[in-house]
Amino acid sequence: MFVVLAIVTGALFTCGFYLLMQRSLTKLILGLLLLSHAANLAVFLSAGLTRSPAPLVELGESAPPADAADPLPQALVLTAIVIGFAVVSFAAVLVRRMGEALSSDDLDLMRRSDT
Amino acid sequence: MILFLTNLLLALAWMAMVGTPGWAHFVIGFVVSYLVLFWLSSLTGRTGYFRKLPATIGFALFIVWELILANLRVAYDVITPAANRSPAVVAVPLDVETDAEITLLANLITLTPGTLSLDVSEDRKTLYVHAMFAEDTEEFCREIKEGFERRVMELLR
Amino acid sequence: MTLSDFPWALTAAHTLLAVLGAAMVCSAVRLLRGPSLPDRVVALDLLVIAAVAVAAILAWVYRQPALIDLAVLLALTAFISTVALAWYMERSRP
Amino acid sequence: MLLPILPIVIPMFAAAAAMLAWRSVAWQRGVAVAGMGGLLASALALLFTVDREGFVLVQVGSWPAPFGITLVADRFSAIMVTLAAVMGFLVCLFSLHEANRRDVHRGFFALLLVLLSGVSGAFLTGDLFNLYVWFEVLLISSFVLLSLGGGRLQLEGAMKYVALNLVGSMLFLTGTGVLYGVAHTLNMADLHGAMQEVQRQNPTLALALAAVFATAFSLKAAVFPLFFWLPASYHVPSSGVCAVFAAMLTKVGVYALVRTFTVVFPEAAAGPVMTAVLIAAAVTMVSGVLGAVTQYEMKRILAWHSVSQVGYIVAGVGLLASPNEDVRTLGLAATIVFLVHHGTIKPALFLVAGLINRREGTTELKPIGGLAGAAPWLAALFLLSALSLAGLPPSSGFWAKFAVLKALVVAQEWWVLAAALAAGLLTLMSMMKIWNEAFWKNRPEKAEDYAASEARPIPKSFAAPLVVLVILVTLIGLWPQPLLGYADRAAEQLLDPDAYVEAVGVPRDTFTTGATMEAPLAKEGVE
Amino acid sequence: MFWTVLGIFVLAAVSPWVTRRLGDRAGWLLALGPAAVFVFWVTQWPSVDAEGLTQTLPWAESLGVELALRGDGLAGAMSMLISGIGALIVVYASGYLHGDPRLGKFYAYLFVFMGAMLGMVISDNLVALFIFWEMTSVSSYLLIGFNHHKPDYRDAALKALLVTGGGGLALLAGIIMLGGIGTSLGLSLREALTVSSLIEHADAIQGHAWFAPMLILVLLGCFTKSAQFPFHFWLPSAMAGPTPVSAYLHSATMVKAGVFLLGRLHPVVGQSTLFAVTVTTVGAITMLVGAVMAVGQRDMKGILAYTTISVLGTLVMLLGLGTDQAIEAAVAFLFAHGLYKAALFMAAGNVDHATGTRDVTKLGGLRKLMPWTAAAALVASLSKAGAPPMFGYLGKKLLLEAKVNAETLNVLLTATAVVANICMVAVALLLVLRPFWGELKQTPHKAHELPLSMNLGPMLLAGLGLFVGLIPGVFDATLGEAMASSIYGEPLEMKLKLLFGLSIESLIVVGLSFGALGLGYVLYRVLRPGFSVPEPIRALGRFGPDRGYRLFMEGLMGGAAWHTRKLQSGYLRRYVLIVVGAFALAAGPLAWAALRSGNEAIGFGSWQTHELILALLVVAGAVYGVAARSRLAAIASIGGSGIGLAVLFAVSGAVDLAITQLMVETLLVVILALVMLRLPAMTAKSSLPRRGRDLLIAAAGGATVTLLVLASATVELPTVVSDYYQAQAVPKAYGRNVVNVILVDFRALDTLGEIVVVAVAGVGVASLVWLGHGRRSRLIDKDRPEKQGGAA
Amino acid sequence: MNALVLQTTSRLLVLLLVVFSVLVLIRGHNEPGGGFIGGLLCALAFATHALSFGIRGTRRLIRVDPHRLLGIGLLLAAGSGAVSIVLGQPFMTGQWWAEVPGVGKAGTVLIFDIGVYLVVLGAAMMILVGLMGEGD
Amino acid sequence: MEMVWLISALALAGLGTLLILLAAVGVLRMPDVYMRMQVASKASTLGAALVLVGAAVGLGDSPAAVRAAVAIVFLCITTPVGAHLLGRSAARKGVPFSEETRRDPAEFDQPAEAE
Ligand code: NA
Ligand code: NA
Repeated sequence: MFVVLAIVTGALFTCGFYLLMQRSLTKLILGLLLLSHAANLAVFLSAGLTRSPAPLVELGESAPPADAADPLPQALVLTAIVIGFAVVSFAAVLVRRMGEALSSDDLDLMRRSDT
Repeated sequence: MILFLTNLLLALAWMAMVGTPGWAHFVIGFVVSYLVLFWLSSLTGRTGYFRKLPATIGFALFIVWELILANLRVAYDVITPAANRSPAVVAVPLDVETDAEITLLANLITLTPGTLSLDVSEDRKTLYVHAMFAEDTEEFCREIKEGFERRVMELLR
Repeated sequence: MTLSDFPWALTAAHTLLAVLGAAMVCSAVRLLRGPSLPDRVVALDLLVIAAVAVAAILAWVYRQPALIDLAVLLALTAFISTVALAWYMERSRP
Repeated sequence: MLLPILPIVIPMFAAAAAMLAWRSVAWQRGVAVAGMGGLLASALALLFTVDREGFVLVQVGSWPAPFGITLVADRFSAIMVTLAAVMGFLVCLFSLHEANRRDVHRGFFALLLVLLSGVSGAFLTGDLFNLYVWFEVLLISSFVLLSLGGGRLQLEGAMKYVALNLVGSMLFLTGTGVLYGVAHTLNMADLHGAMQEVQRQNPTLALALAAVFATAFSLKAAVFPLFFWLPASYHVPSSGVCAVFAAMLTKVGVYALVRTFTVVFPEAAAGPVMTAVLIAAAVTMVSGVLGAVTQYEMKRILAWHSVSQVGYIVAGVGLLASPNEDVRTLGLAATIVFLVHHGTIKPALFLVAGLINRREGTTELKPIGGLAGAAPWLAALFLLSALSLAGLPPSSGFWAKFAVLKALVVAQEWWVLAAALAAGLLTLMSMMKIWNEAFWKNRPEKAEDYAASEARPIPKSFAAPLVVLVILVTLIGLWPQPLLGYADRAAEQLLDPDAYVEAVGVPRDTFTTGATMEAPLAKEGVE
Repeated sequence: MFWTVLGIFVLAAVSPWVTRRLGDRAGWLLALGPAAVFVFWVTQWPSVDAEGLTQTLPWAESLGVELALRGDGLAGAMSMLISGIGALIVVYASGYLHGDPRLGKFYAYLFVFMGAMLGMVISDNLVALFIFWEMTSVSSYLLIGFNHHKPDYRDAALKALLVTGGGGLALLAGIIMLGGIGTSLGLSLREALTVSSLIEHADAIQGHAWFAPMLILVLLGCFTKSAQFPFHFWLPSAMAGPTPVSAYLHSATMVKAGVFLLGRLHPVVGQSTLFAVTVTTVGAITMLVGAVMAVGQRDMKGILAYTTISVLGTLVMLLGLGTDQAIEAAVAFLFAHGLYKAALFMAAGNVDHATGTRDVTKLGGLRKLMPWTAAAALVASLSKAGAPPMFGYLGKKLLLEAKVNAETLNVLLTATAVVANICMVAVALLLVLRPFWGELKQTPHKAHELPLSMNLGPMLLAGLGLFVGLIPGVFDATLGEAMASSIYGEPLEMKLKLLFGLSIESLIVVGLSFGALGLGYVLYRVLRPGFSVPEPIRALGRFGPDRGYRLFMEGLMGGAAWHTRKLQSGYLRRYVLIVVGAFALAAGPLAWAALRSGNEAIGFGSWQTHELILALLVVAGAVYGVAARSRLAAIASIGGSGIGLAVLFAVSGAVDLAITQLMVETLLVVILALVMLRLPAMTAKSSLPRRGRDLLIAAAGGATVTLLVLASATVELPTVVSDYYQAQAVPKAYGRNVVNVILVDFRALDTLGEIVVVAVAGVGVASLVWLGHGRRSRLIDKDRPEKQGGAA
Repeated sequence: MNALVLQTTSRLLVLLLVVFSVLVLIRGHNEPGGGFIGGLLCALAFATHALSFGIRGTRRLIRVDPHRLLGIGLLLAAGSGAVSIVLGQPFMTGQWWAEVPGVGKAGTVLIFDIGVYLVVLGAAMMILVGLMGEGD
Repeated sequence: MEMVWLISALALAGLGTLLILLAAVGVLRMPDVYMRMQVASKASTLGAALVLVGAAVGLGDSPAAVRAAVAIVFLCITTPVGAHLLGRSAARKGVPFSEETRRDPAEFDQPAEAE
């Protein structure tokens, strides 16, 4: 499963990167979203994939079950998810503004800040 | 409805405060809050709820039964080729009036397999229903009005 | 009593998971094929319902009631997405 | 125990206060000045303490390293925090004039404070994932600041900025995840030991990880060929914001590069990667300045120069590739000097642009002119700053460039040296273009429609932050030894990762597979 | 000694103020500053002559830089030249810029220059020397462009700055290399950058591997500064500056900085063949080119500029020869030139000032109207022509002697010198006879005699030239000898003689001198009637280095524009392509290699059907999101992919994570739906091949990540940190959800940063779309032209 | 969206979800949940409300300015960390006070989580208000 | 006894799973969006509810049961509303009915567009 999910990660990155390389504002924002997913999965996966219960301590116990999943990567990914959410939603609103200003979805029209 | 919800919420809150979710706590919470709401009914100003709790239970059982029955019919239809379907959009005239009544009725219709409430007219007098097995629309209308609508009115009035 | 005490039961549970997977695939096909937006939303809805069932069975398999919370939230998710997409459909120019 | 957290928390509190009272412009201004003042004071206190004691640490939450997040202030981070604080404070004062009511209502000061908080966090944290978080804090606040103007140009710039920087962030995050998957720790001091072990077990993996981080941080630092976001966006916000960006954004990337490649990655893995970085740095110097000479708008010119200057800064980092300890020290010291120089001079130039904009209504060079006669003080301030940027003596720029060139000569990196020299000349040319167009050329008879037809006077208090900045830069130029000496000490400290590890107090000595963390560590913890 | 420099800088700072208070009279007061410096050096001369003054002040020790000052013969003599002529120029400028409100600024620039020049000549530390050197370039830039309203003048200033600045950079590199050589010889960094200590290791330095490149770099600095061929072209353009500037910077002092540095370093590098060959050759060519080009000019200042180039070439050539005689000649010639050229420039300035033109063909007969100027010009011109009994004659005689006595190529060198001298004579005559003699011509202004301030300088300097020529003893035994000794590195005895001995050499020399005078007169007569510039000379002007500079600048601009257009194209997609490509290139192969070299082979691990299906779902959703034509379909399918991901997390024991992912996904679907509502339809598409390329690069990036993730499994270190969290969550942090305990306690700082991110996103959205006052305001001003600098 | 059925349902749902979100927040230290999840849940509840009744109605319902929510949340979160500074311990050292029934041990960490909740809620509301504000 | 619980749990979950599969097949096979909605919205609700009950029975402890109950209530509230909403939007947007569908009230062909 590890290898499968590693390939899934790569596929998500590929899709994200590809979307960013297109001309459409919409695709841009979807690409950012996918990239964020992809990176989260990469972090989650690298830390080691287990098919195990969540790191929750039963009432009365002092530690989670011995085979519980590693909690740290979960915390990291959770943080990353929320950060990704924040950034992507702001980017989404920006994209909307951009689309309104341009009256177009075409990123190729957005060259004024560079040239 | 609101009161029932309040009751339910209070029960949940009870359970949460106890700290461990469990049947016992929930039941205790529910009973306690039921009593409290009954005692303080002047605060809320409606008493029907307490009479209707038994009716509600009966209503729920009726729904479950309808659900199971009709599910089987849909299942059958999914498996077999499109032979005995006769889909239609039916306009059902409404006697129910309040938001809660209309909503409950619409949801019931939707929840029942074979029928799907599509829209409520602007004047709230007509409910449009999509039905999968309505050979006779008149008959269909009547079934709805005498089945669901009657029970809804019984429950909420 | 745990599922893992009964290998056949565990296998059965995994079979159920696989069947749910198949249901997900069916929904996914509809999700991809459309053709109309409501079609896709219906499919997405069903996908999530299947996920609810997966979560429920996993809760059983892993003995982790917390996963049922996930099921609740999944249902909520499906609802809110539906509302949002319906909202979109009504607002968007035809 | 307190000092390293203050530069993070003080602006954060101030930002929260500003958000609470977001309807009151006066309150937000007051809170911002107070917050920046507090930041400056704490940063200076930190600087002096660190220079005296070497390291100042906080184990956040009292959790011991490597379990909790450790804030580590060494000389390098302290000077960077101080630089950020000085710029934040001055730009805040500048923005009291520049940011209008609309901007303030939209959260300008809160964003500025958050940006500074994030920058301080990035400089002070000793934890790799925490570094990512602070990167994101400053990314999103800069992102919002960029788009604050709301014009099409701002939106475009912000769009490109965020898309590319987010790609960088994702690479950073992925790298961090993979690194955690390998080392199972995030504390940089702990990672130092862990990576040595990784280097032993699978040296190529260490190298690959180093390459990922180098790519991610090079993007943040705007190194060729990853700098596109910078020229696309640096010029679009108001000048005060430009100034903060110029002072901080790329610097954080460079900082991260230096930090990880001195502490985390073992020399054997860092060396080859840094060689590539050095080459990229050389190209960056030239490429940036070539971009600058094509522009005819002051802020765009300055933005391109930022790219070029990053080349100089990163060249010093690239010298970490050298096996020669002296070269590495020289390189890092040069980097630090250059960071401070560029972090002061570029904001100064952007503030000049802001004053020109205030006076003329534009920073386009074609429709303006005659400022040498009309605004002699502004001319003097610009000239001093511009010559410093071009590295002409006696200015901070000269010492910075001299330090870099010296390091390159000692390292015998002749091609990079040639690039540095060529870029220096072109920088001079480009600065003199601004001088020629804005200051020496007569003001065109028929001002184009977007230039203000009437020049507006510049209030003294508006220019005050710039004056302070230029005085600061000039003082560094005339009396560079305190900075140079500090940079030497900081570079030596950076090149002694063992001291860092010891200071953080990571108490394990084995990383071999199968070894578990025995008592006292796992069982005891706090107290 | 340092106060001489510092004092002049202080003078620069106060001069605008003084000038504002005193007006034109300020010149006389301010001139007291350089005069005081001059007097200082005169009074200090005995000790300078003996062992030299030294003074050391700390500066930037870390970089081996200190203000090591050494007032030896060279420094002292140069200082006297700078301060002496400087004082006269200050006075002159007050007349020349009479009534100009910018006079104060002019003085400020001038004094910065003067201070830098004085600092440079007394610096023993090479970096300090360089710092002053560059300051002269900058102040020269400001002075050349003083009349900056004219585009040509601005260009001229920039040209001068770029050429000398570029040379300066080379010089800096050379200096650093010299420092490197020094440290490799065991010197401390400070010593390695100090000339006086380098002198002791001259042989070792010349044997060092870096010597040749170092020397070339240093020479580049000297040649550009002293306008040597092919870098001479900036100097004629620099005549755009006001005449006092031309007189002071571009003939008497600054352009001699290169010569000075050659002299300063002569003891260190002068013995090498490379030095001798390069310097002699370049000097000779410059001498010839300058002289020939001077013939073609009509502008008095242009003529003077080219003759200056020629003289500078001569001086450089002499230093290249490096014999005691040559160095003595150089010293004498340097001073002679300083005196007469400054005088001539001021005279030309007077003519310009009085008549409004400097074109010699338009001038004539001014002798009657401007007798003082004419007299000064005549005397100075004679010195320039090398006619006895002028100082110039002494210089020329010594020069010819040196060439005749040169070890190699003496005939060629001598011939060149003679040709150059012929030209010099011709233009000297042109300069004085044309404007001042003959018939009075119509000029833009009616000529008139000028005030004392403007005549004092030329008169005094011209007179001094005559005085030294008559009594060479005032120069040779004092300034000349000390200076020559400093350059030569060993004590020399210098004796200038107006009369000649009876040796063969001196006869030849005298013969050549007088021959050149005669032929020069002939040339003057030949040129006189039509005054058409000979074609070859014009061609030299057209195809010369000036044109090269122009072409280079054009090429540079074109190249830069091309580079920027290609690189910073404005297409975000291209940027992403490059970034992803760079990432794949940098990390991909390494990740692959790391995976291959890992000790443990990675198996597939176990998998279950539902997991596989989930994985498939995640990918399918993403892929469909890429391919979908409808935006909502894309959002829905990517949302589906996200939900699949959430379930995958749940399957792997991450409930909190799954829930968070789920809710974030839902909220994002809502947000995206809201966003899409206002977004124009998705229409734009790249061409098919381009999309193929994009996919390829994107896949490379994706594959890199896959490989990295896989490679991460090849090394497994102990999970101590996680173990600690699991063990301590309940006892120490009182929480049973370890993930939450990490988030709010163990690593709460992450969370703090994270909520800041979230808060800022909220503020950002509000700032973009919602102004919070219930009224809409125009966010996008479509019809307003782009205005830079957002807030105003 | 003026759909009667939806509006009626969402009235109920909002109440339910908000209570649930608080529950999730409070028990987050021991069960799945916490400030993030709670805040997101609450935001989703209001999102539903906004989609059914329009954002103006939702703003009236919430009454608190989202900016304020952000400010208060940040102050709570950062302030809970600063408590330990006042007590002379490193930033964010947990201070534990009392065992509260149904909650577990209460202390600065819970306050921190409440801060997280408020910030997430506030930001999500700002985004929603921002995006829907002009549609009405 | 345990065995009985286990088997009944499996039976419940199995039935639910089957219903969900049916719904999925129906969604795939039904000719128009309305009929797909019909199939999806109820078969799945009942199916998921059954699976939840099955899981609760299988887990056999009260927290699980409470949670399952909450989940079922939730599903029963949200699914019909969602389906209704979707049907409404589809009809209003004019998503076509299958040809066999009779439209009794003619006015429904021109759905009220005015809001
Ligand atoms: Na690993
Ligand atoms: Na939390």
